[in-house]
Amino acid sequence: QDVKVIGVSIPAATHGWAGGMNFHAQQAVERLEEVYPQLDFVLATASDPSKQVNDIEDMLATRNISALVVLPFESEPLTGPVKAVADSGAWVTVVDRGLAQDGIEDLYVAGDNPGFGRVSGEYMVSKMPDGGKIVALRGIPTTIDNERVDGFQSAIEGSGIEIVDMEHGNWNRDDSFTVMQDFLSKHPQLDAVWASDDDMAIGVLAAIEAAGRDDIQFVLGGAGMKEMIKRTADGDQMIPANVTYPPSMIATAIEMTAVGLTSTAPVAGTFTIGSVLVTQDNALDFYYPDSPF
Amino acid sequence: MKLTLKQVDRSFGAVQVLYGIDIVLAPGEVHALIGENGAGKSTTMKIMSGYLAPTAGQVLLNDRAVTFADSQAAEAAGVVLIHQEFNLAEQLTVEQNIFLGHEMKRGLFLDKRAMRDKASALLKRLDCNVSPTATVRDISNPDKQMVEIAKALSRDARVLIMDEPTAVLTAREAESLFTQVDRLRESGVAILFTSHKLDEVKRISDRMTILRDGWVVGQHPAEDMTEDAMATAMVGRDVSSLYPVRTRAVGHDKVLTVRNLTVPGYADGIDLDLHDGEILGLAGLIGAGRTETMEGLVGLRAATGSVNGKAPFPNPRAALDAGIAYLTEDRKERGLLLSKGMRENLTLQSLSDFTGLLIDETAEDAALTRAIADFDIRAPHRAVTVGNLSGGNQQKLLLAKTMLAQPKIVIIDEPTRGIDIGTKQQIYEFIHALAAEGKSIIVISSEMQEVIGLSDRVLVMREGRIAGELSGDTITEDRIIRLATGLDGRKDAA
Amino acid sequence: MSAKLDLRVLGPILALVALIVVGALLNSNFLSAGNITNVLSRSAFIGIIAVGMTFVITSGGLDLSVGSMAAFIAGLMILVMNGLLPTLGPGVALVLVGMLAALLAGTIAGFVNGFLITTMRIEAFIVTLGTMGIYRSLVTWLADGGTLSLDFGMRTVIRPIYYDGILGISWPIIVFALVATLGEVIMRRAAFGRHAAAVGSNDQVARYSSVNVNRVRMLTYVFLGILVGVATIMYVPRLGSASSSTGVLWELEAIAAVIIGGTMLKGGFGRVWGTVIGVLILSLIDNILNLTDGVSPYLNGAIQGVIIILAVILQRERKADG
Amino acid sequence: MSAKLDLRVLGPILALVALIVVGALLNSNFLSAGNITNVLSRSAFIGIIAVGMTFVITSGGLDLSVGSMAAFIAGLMILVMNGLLPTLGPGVALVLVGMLAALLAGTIAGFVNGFLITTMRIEAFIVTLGTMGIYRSLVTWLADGGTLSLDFGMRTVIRPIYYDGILGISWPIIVFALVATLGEVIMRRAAFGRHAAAVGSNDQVARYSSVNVNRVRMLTYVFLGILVGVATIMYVPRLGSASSSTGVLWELEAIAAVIIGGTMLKGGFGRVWGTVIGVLILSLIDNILNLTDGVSPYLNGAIQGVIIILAVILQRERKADG
Ligand SMILES: Nc1ncnc2c1ncn2[C@@H]1O[C@H](COP(=O)(O)OP(=O)(O)OP(=O)(O)O)[C@@H](O)[C@H]1O
Ligand SMILES: Nc1ncnc2c1ncn2[C@@H]1O[C@H](COP(=O)(O)OP(=O)(O)OP(=O)(O)O)[C@@H](O)[C@H]1O
Ligand SMILES: O[C@@H]1[C@@H](O)[C@H](O)OC[C@H]1O
Ligand SMILES: [Mg+2]
Ligand SMILES: [Mg+2]
Repeated sequence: QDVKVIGVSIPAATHGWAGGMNFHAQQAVERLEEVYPQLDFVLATASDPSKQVNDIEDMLATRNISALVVLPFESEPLTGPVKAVADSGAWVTVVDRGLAQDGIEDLYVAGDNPGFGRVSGEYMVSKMPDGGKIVALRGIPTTIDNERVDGFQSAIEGSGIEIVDMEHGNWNRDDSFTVMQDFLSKHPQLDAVWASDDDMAIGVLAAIEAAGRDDIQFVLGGAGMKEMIKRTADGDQMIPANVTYPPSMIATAIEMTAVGLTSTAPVAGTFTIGSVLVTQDNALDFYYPDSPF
Repeated sequence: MKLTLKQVDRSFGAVQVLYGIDIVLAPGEVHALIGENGAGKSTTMKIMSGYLAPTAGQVLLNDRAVTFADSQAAEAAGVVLIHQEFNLAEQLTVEQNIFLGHEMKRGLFLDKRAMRDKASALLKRLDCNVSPTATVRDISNPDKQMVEIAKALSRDARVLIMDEPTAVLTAREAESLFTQVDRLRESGVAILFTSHKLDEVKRISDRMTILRDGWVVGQHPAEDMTEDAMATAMVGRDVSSLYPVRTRAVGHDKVLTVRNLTVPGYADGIDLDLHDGEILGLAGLIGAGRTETMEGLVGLRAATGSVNGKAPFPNPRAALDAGIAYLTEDRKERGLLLSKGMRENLTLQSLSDFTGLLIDETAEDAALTRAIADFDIRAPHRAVTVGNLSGGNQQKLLLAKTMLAQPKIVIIDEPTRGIDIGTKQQIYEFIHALAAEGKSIIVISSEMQEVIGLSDRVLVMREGRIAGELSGDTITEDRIIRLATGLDGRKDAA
Repeated sequence: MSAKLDLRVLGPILALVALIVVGALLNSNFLSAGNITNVLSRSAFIGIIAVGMTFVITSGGLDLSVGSMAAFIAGLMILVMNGLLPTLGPGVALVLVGMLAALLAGTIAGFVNGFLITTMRIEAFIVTLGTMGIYRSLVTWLADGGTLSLDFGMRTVIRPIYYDGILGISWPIIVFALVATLGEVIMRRAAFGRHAAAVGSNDQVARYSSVNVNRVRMLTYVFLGILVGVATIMYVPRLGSASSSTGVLWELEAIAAVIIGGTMLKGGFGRVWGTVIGVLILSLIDNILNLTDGVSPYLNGAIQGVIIILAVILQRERKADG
Repeated sequence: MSAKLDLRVLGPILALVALIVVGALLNSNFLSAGNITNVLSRSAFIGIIAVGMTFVITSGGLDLSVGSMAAFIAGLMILVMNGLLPTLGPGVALVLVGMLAALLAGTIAGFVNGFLITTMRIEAFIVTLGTMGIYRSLVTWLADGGTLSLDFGMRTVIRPIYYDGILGISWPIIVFALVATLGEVIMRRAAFGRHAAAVGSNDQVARYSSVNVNRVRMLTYVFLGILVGVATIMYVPRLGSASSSTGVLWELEAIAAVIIGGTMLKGGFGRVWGTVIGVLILSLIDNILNLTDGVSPYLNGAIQGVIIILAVILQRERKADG
């Protein structure tokens, strides 16, 4: 019987969330190769959009892929090349960041970045009904980050919460530690921090702790890193909540693609993985101690 | 074309090195500029050719005052300088160097064939058979000098200035150069040259200017001056007895026994013995492999055979630890760090003697003071960058550096290259003094007189082998040449 | 001597051949026309830049800014084309204007680097590290942190520049081949190539030989800037967008290709055809890693590192003894 | 001559003073003890590494691998401590073992670079570009793409190494000061410093002067490797974790600091105190940008670039005339 090849193209593990996503992709591939002897997987990781396009070209030219699962590094540059794969007749699954053109992919497993920002903002408002001063850390300058920040800003609009400073922490612990130290020097009084990502939250917390500041009531990270979820579950006052953006969505996508390729089950369409608010009440539902993230 | 310097002064910072220099270079005349190391010869020449500007005074071309913005401007006006130190791009080929900045073109492209042919012709005129396609890094020093000369000849100079062009040449090569100089003189080129080899000055020049400490102390037609008179005029004292008399006999203890030393590609089966207090001359034509043999001996090159019954030294440190030091013939590329000061250079080889936990800078300073006195090093000031020392003073510093390591055996490759006659005498005395202390010296020299005047015994090398040994009365110019050229001695030399 | 020379010449070629053999053994499609076209076309960006980098390095310089410069020029080219789209309409004229803008920007960027390095006499490393940060920042700022995208209608017009060609050979390959040939000819057959090597070997000597050292240095940077412009002209049609992640690390790849090809980092000797081989080696490593399973993708970087070092071991000089 | 010398000496100091004045004018907290401690402590990692880099560059070398090396060593140190925690328990002994592991790994890593560069005679640029990829890959692989975190109990034990100190001066600052002082003394007053400068100035001359050139070169890389280990020992206690994003671009920052400080990239002359000033300049730029409003954060990189170039313009040599 014919062996079909599924290509998986994802960004390299350059920061925590992406690392988790890489981990889930590899786990899924290993697991599914066992389950489906008639499937072969090719996994490539790219450090920039151009390299990702190369990877996809190579899969098409040399590996005869029947399906492609792609988490685009960026939407715009990947749109054309992914379209070429779709045009070749292969199945296309897009994950997380959408393409710039509608209707190319067969299946879209979507993360919801504006939603991520909105949920985060709404939580802030609920925690600080009378308003307050916060600082925000942004990710690597990308569309994702822009969407999240926009979502967040519109959610806090008119609430009396004021973002007094915002800098890029680049989804990186060290960068956000540095930025937060300087924010603390600059602003003698703050009420909360929107770290927008759990790696950044770790840097922020370390800076606050070292400065011994007790004006800041809490830090809101995001993406559901296991250590942070654990602290929320344990009732840590500084980390009362989290907003999910599960890196495991890649595994979901690979699995659905495998099912689609090997059965007649209907898997096409859009499958949105919403960003959910995690609090102490539901934290254990989102706690995966075996994941690296 | 006539070039004139009128009342030219030059200072470097606070230090004045030229005072009111007046010189006229006439077309069709060879003018010699002589003087002690540091007298200001190179500086004068650089001013004439646009490399330096005078601090006061004028440069005139055909009696019209000119100001050269840079050397290119001078060259465009027909004034070309051959530097004392090599001025070649090491990674480029001979032909690329000769035509650098003046490439011949056919349309948009280089006319490589024409340049190669012309380069060959120029080199042939100089009896130099180095290949135009050889990389300069890989050719010998004399060949580099010939390339420099070929480069200058290719520029169609009307005024040709040569700063110690023969320092690295053998008598034979120098003779080829002088043939070209004669030709140029006849075609009306004005020529200025300098050399510390006074016989050459006598041989080739029509007039001479003598510099001392930056002042012109005499200008004479060449026929009025004997070599002795020149020496006395330069140095200010009589230097007619150049070579001192030996005061102590050669010892009986062998301090060095070399057997079957082979440096692949350069030397084959070299045997030699050296006694305490002995001065051994190593003669031969350039390219005979003397340098490489000695470099092999002290661990600077891979070599096989035995040295004092053991394998050759693995590196120069080991040789030095055994009391053997080698002083290179190439002071610019191998001898001195030109961008550093005198102190750092002086102590580089013997730094451990100045270092406990830290370097004792006071002791270093004291050593420099002693070296300056012992070797008569004339520097504008103590903090001078070594590259700004005059060529001869660089050589003296190099000698001082080697001696500071207190070797028991010193191998000196071309000890007096570029050294003025007064200092030469000092260096010879120094070598004798070393021998009198019981140290042993090997002198490699392309100056026949030097080998003969200094050595107790002479080994002659030819094509990588020892062609013969001379001692006592048998050390004559004729015998050396016969051995060096293969007329006498081992015929199996390969 | 000659053995040494041969190894330095053969080294990169041997490494390339070895990689091709490995590739062919690993995957039967490796030598397919499709794969070869892919690899060669995508090599063109770094390749075109690396040809210019060969001159810069040969003359003793360095340019760390090329990757960011490419990103910035790509962004600019997109902005210009989007901006003029309403006036000129989506056609060849607009494409030409875009190209012109890219070339002009490249020239100016190269000039700025050259000016700071030659006239202002600042270390090339510092200047281009500085401009690297500046261009990267500017493109991020132009894109407002996101992506600058070419108008979608325009993309179909410009796409053929990357994907089409003549006689089955795609444009990027043709342009790369032309640039490389021109570079090789200039390096070996024009006075400029010699002067660049002379300046890199010993700038004093070059100056004394009537070579206008500053002019030569300046020209190498301008030449490189223009080639960054050319590379960008090939790049924009491929992805139709530019962002802060465009061209990241291209500078290191280009420099690595130059050195793998046998040009000396200290200057004085350059070999354009060697650079081309260096570029192909680097592209093939990526391509081959994509042909195989079984290696953890986390280790790709390690394998690349090992192969780069091995490729250069093949051409190292013998132990120096003199 | 003396005016020129003064400028080369004063240049970096002037740039630093200018930055401090600007910082103090822009924000009143700039000169607070807290902010100064923050900036100096953060500078320590790059600073300690840059001191080692000064020796490497002075002797004519280069090391692009230090950032990845730091990440790898940090990862290793965490793994070793986590692994031995059950045996040794969370205490000083375990911390010492972790430190030892970091120093050992640094020594070996430096030795590997040095070996490939000296004995195998491969360009330092290529070797360290290769090992840069290798270490980065290895730490990603060790961390399974994610983050290696020190056991939580252990973290409290080790934390003081970054955050505590004596007499109000934090450990990283103390260690940085010690390393810098030691480096300065070695560079100026020890035979090794002289030898490094001699090798970088002209390795032939050094060889003919009985200096063991390969040994000196090798030692500079080993010395740098050890200092990367020391920097890592300061780094791990700060956040208790390491990942593939640890130490990214540290190599460029360290090299930039060295050159801003007045050491010559071509080798032959090095100045450790200059490097320290270079490091401080780079840290202060970041700090000031964070303390200031009104500039789009997208443009931070551009401002950094401009200031780096300006800092070096202050100390450029006069126009050479030969
Ligand atoms: N760039 C410079 N800076 C400082 N001093 C210099 C410089 N160039 C030359 N000098 C000094 O000027 C003096 C004259 O040097 P010059 O090279 O002209 O001597 P010279 O007569 O050619 O000696 P030699 O026979 O040794 O070559 C020396 O004391 C030298 O140190
Ligand atoms: N047969 C030859 N033909 C051409 N070049 C040669 C030949 N033999 C040696 N050479 C080159 O000539 C140069 C001088 O050789 P070497 O230094 O051994 O000679 P030497 O006897 O020490 O003479 P000197 O020290 O006076 O230059 C070397 O660099 C070598 O490469
Ligand atoms: O890489 C990004 C991650 O760090 C963020 O938290 O979520 C979205 C991802 O694409
Ligand atoms: Mg002179
Ligand atoms: Mg010799």
